[in-house]
Amino acid sequence: MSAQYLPVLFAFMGAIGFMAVMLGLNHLLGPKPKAALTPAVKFEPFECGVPALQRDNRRRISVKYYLVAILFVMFDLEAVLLYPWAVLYRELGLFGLVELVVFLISLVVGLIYAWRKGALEWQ
Amino acid sequence: MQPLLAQTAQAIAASAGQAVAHGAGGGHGAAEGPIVAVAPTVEATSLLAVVILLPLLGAALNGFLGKRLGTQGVNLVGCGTVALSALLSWKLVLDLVQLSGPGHAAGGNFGLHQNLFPWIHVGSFQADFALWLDPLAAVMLLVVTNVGFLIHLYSIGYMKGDPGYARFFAYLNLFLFSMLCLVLGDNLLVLFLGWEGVGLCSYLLIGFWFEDRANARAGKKAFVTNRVGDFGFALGMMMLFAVFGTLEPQAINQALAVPQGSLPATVPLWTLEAAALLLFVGACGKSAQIPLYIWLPDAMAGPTPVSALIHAATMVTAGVYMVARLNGVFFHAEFACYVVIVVGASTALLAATIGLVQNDIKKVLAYSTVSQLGFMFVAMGAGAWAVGVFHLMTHAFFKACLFLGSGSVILAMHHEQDMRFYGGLKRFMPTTHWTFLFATLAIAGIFPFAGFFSKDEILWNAIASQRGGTLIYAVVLLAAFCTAFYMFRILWMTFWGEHRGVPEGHGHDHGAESADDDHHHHAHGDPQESPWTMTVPLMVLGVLSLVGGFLGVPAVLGGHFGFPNLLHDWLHPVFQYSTVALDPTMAHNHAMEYGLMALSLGVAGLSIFLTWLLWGGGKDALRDIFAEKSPWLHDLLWNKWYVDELYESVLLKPLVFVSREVLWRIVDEVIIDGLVNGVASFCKQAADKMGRAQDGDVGNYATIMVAGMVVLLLVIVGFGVGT
Amino acid sequence: MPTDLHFSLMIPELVVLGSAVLVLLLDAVLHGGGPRPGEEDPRDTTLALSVVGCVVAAAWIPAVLWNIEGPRSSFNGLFVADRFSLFFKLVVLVGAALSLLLSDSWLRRRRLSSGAAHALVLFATSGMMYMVSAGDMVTLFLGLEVMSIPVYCLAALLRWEDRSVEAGVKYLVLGAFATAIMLFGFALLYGYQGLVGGVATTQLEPLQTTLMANAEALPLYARAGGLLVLIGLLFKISAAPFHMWTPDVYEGAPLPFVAFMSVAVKATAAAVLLRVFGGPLLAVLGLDGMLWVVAAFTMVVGNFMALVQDNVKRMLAYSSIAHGGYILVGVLAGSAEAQAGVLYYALAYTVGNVAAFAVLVYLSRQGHEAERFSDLQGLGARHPLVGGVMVLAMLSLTGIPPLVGFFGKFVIFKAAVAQGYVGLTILALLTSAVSFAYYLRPVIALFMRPTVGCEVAVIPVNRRVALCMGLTSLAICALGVFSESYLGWLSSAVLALAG
Amino acid sequence: MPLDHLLIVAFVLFVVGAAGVMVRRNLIVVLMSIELMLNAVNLAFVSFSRQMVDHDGQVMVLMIFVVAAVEVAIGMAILVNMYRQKRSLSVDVFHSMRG
Repeated sequence: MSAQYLPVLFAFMGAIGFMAVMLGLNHLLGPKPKAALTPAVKFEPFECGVPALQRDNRRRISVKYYLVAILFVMFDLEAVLLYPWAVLYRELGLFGLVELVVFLISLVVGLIYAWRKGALEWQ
Repeated sequence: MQPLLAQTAQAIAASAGQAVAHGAGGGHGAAEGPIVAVAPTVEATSLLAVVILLPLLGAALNGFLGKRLGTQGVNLVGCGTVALSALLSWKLVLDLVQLSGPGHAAGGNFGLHQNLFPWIHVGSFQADFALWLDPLAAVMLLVVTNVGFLIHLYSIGYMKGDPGYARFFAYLNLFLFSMLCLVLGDNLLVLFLGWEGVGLCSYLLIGFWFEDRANARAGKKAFVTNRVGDFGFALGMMMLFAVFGTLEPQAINQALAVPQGSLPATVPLWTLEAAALLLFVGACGKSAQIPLYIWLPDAMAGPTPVSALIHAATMVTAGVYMVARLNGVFFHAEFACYVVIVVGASTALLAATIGLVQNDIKKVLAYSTVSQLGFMFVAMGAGAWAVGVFHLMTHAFFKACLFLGSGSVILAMHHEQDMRFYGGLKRFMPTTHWTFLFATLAIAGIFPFAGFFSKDEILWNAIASQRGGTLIYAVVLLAAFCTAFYMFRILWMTFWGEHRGVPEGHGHDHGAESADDDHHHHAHGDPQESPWTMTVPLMVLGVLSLVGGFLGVPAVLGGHFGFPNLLHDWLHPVFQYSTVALDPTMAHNHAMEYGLMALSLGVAGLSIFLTWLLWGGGKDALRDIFAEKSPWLHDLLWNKWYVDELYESVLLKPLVFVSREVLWRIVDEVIIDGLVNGVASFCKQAADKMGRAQDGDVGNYATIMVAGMVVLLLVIVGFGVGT
Repeated sequence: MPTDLHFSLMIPELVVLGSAVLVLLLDAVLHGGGPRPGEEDPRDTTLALSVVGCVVAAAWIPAVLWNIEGPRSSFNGLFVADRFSLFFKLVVLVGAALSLLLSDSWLRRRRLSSGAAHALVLFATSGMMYMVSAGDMVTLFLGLEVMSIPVYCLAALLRWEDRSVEAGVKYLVLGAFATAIMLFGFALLYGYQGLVGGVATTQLEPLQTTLMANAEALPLYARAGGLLVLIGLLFKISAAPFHMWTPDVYEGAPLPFVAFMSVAVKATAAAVLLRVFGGPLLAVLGLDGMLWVVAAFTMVVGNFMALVQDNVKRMLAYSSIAHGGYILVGVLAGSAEAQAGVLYYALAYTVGNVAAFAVLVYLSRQGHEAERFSDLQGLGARHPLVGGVMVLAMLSLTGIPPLVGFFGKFVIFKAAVAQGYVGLTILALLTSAVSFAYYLRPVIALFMRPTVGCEVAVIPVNRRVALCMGLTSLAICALGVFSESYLGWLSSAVLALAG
Repeated sequence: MPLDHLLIVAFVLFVVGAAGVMVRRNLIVVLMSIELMLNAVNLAFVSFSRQMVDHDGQVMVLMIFVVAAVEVAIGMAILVNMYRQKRSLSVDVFHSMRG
């Protein structure tokens, strides 16, 4: 039973160990540029495969956007918790309903707070 | 509580299946058949707590409200609480005397006991906050409260006008509280509380004039050195607990009240030896013995009353007291006692030789204290507990008197401590002179002053005890010779001869002390006698230096006249099962005892005669011969045997640098407190090394976490493979 | 309708949560959209509400729950309200209430909206309370996050100050990292429980039973899972080498909340460590050796690094690492006595540390933070009582006999020796001797150094902080002097854990 | 699909995420790496849960989802503040506290 997972563990440790060795070697052997001298390319979003845009081309996004995005992420994902309730709501009956209402009220409190603090106003 | 202890003790004793013999009379007891060690007689009291708490109250009042109380208020609170405490202690000791009367103590130890509150009860471990006053504690109690009171009184004059007046008295009172905890604690934990407390107060008071960096550094040095000792003490305490299951000295002594060599099986001898050695490390720290004595001379940076109270009369004797308290342990730990006696004798001689050439009056007295503590440890190592306690007491009288006298002189000389600028002060300050002379005669061991009796008994025990020997005796006698020499040197240089005075342009480089000059009540000019608050304590202590010795007149002298050895009789119940017998060939050799007595008197006389030759006969040239003929010896003594430098190079440098710098540093006299700096810089370097990882980079932090995780994973995988 | 619901066991948590929500609403209603002229200052209201919430919740525990009859676990084992958890809830609530008292004037001086801060403290407190009551991975994890996320926010509360934001980011990133590691451990243990124990569940107790039953042949992945969970908890208790966040976060975070995080988070982590790994389980998993190493390393690193700091907050951070090491010694020893010692230590550390921070808060004033040792110079002479509290706190943290800190160390070390950890105990003694050196430094700065600049204003009396200092000083002395009855109380709490 | 394979993927994801936290300098990417680790955990839980036909693991997964979102939200909020101050999201600007 246990032996079955031994290779997994070794793979895990091997991966970490390899990484540690490479990082350590890099640290020991590699050149150590100062933060300021690090090539700018290191900060470019190369993952998406598109060449980086010119700096002045980038449109500035209002910080309000982030705030709304953050609020959205939170309220949106809390809804995940509704799924199991939806599956079982017949069995849970009134008790389940009350529980859900309490849960939603706490979300509403958050909403009220955000609203009163002005997080929802675009201006 | 107490009966329970007795049961524990007897259970331990009985577990070996051995009868406990009466140990008091050496070999005689055994012949009389098995006698069970008599359990202590205990009587409850509720006054002990008051004795202790009064100084604490004073400390709190002066500490927190000092500014508002005004000088008079501070005086009243500071001295008043201590005076009350001293009066109460007399009453308690009288109660104790009552208790010793017929019909009460059936031959065993006896004492007053007060349990304040249950303190720690964890599993098998029981420790109450309890106080215990037996004859031994009574001697210390009286010395501490009464000498303490005199020094408080003296401080009124000495500290007059100091900006930290209230703070000074608060510290002093706090010290007294801690010291009383140490003396009266019924278990080692309370004793340890006092032990740490006096250390803290000592640190605070040495650095009292902290504006001067040197003073603060001296405080730190004392603190660090004492921590080394405390560590040993704590370990020793744990060992005792592991063996006996209790921390109460009464119970431990009771359990050990068996003849030497017939320990119960539950108490292996090596544990006692180890515990005794560890405890002695603690005693070395507190009582300034080789190798931990280096802090005491530097501790003279504190105000002079502090030197008198803490660094001469009371705190530094705590180590001696602790050994006496645990006499049962040291009684059986023979090897540890050899260490004690050797260390004590060497310290006595080493410190006395250093004292020969110092010019700072307080430095001489400081080395003298170290040396006298060495004498006490010689007595302890010889197993003559009562003798050591006797010298502790007389030393408290005459050394306090000497320090206070030197303080009086220092004040009159506007904080000049160099004796080369003194001379002829007898004319200006007669009271100080006469009391100082009395105390000097006492410490030099001149009949019939106090020191004669106590020192002579130590010398006798050094040669006649089973744990002593001729070599030890010779060393101690030489130390006694030096003692008389350096003390009379002080007298000649300070009080007798011509007044030299401080030359113009000689800067007061004593830091904060000189800053206080304008506060003093007398103008510059001829030195003046000190006010009555200072001279009265001097006179009292001077008289005590004269008559204090009659409490312990040895049998050979007093026996013929029916004069009992009061102190020995008083302490007999405490030490009866553990006093080491004298060598049988010596024990009754009265002729030898008289002879040795005469020898020591003669040595002291010779020494005094020498000082007269050098300083009194007007032959100044003679003095320089010593320095010229053997400059190496003079340098050696002047530089205190280079011990500070030795520690610096042997103990510290290898920790920091392992390099050829070691040799260079030996001659480097600039760094005197390498101990403190060395430890500190070692820690700093280690921390810097560790701190390099702490570079503020989140990525690196995560990497270190993962590295730690991988290492730990590998560790458990390694274990997994192993098992 | 599910059975096994005992909401009454959860009343303290519900009170704290309820007051948190109320505080939030009050703050939003009274203070929404920024301060307006003439508007009533809501700070007193929210402060009163938060403190009362904590006090009521704390009072409820000894008054009702401690001696309650009947079941002590609820929600099918998700929530356990035994005496053990109740004790830690008390500690956490005491820490929270005291820090709330401290935070008030500090926030006021900065004109910060304190409603949010008070609510965050309360939310974090409720998270801690759930965490110490957790009987299941799910509640443990949720409690952990409900505790951590508000604490991240508290660290970054001064959002216009470089160091505060830096503290928040570091805490968040490393905290989430540690949480992920711990969750992976939980996943492995969950799998093990299902595959070997037969019944798949996230509950802790069946898992412990399974582990104990198979002590002879534990697969590596189960042990690795245990290790990962342990590492997550060690992070929270800031044990080396998982301590790196601590100094930076403590230095950057707002002063009163550092007091809160240092005492409450540590106490909670200690409780969970005991609950999950208490008793022989540590040895069964083969983790005792590594915990030995970690405890030793933690004590050395914490104490030595504390020696060289110039910043009092940073010094206290390293010293808190060191105290974590002493707690680990108790956890490692594992006997009932040692566990009682850990409980004792948690409260001892709480009162000692809060007292120290209270003094710093008291001595901080407009434009002059009491942060470096030099900031404290000479203030002791002017404020002897405040300085006295600092002395008391430092002596207690060092472990000087009559004070509570001594008994904490004493009980733990004694139990460790009894369990055969002599070497570790000697190391602990040595390092606590080292701690003397740095704990004396604030005292020296307060009393034995001249004031820098002579224009030091007399600091006005601050009643709330003074109350906090008074309470903690009293506790430092009283808990030390009357430690006996108190320890008896703790033993019953530990018995709850065992049975 | 056998349990082993799922777990190996989870391990790999976890290690990749951990590596990201350690070496990436951009804090947004660091947060993403943490999400990756949490998803690895989710995968492990779900795999075990599926193997053993049990729901507890899935409950855990739901909770981790939600909490991860909250963490990211808070992280973003703090990072916005950081960007306002330092005009950078690089780890390298954090050197004001050390030692």
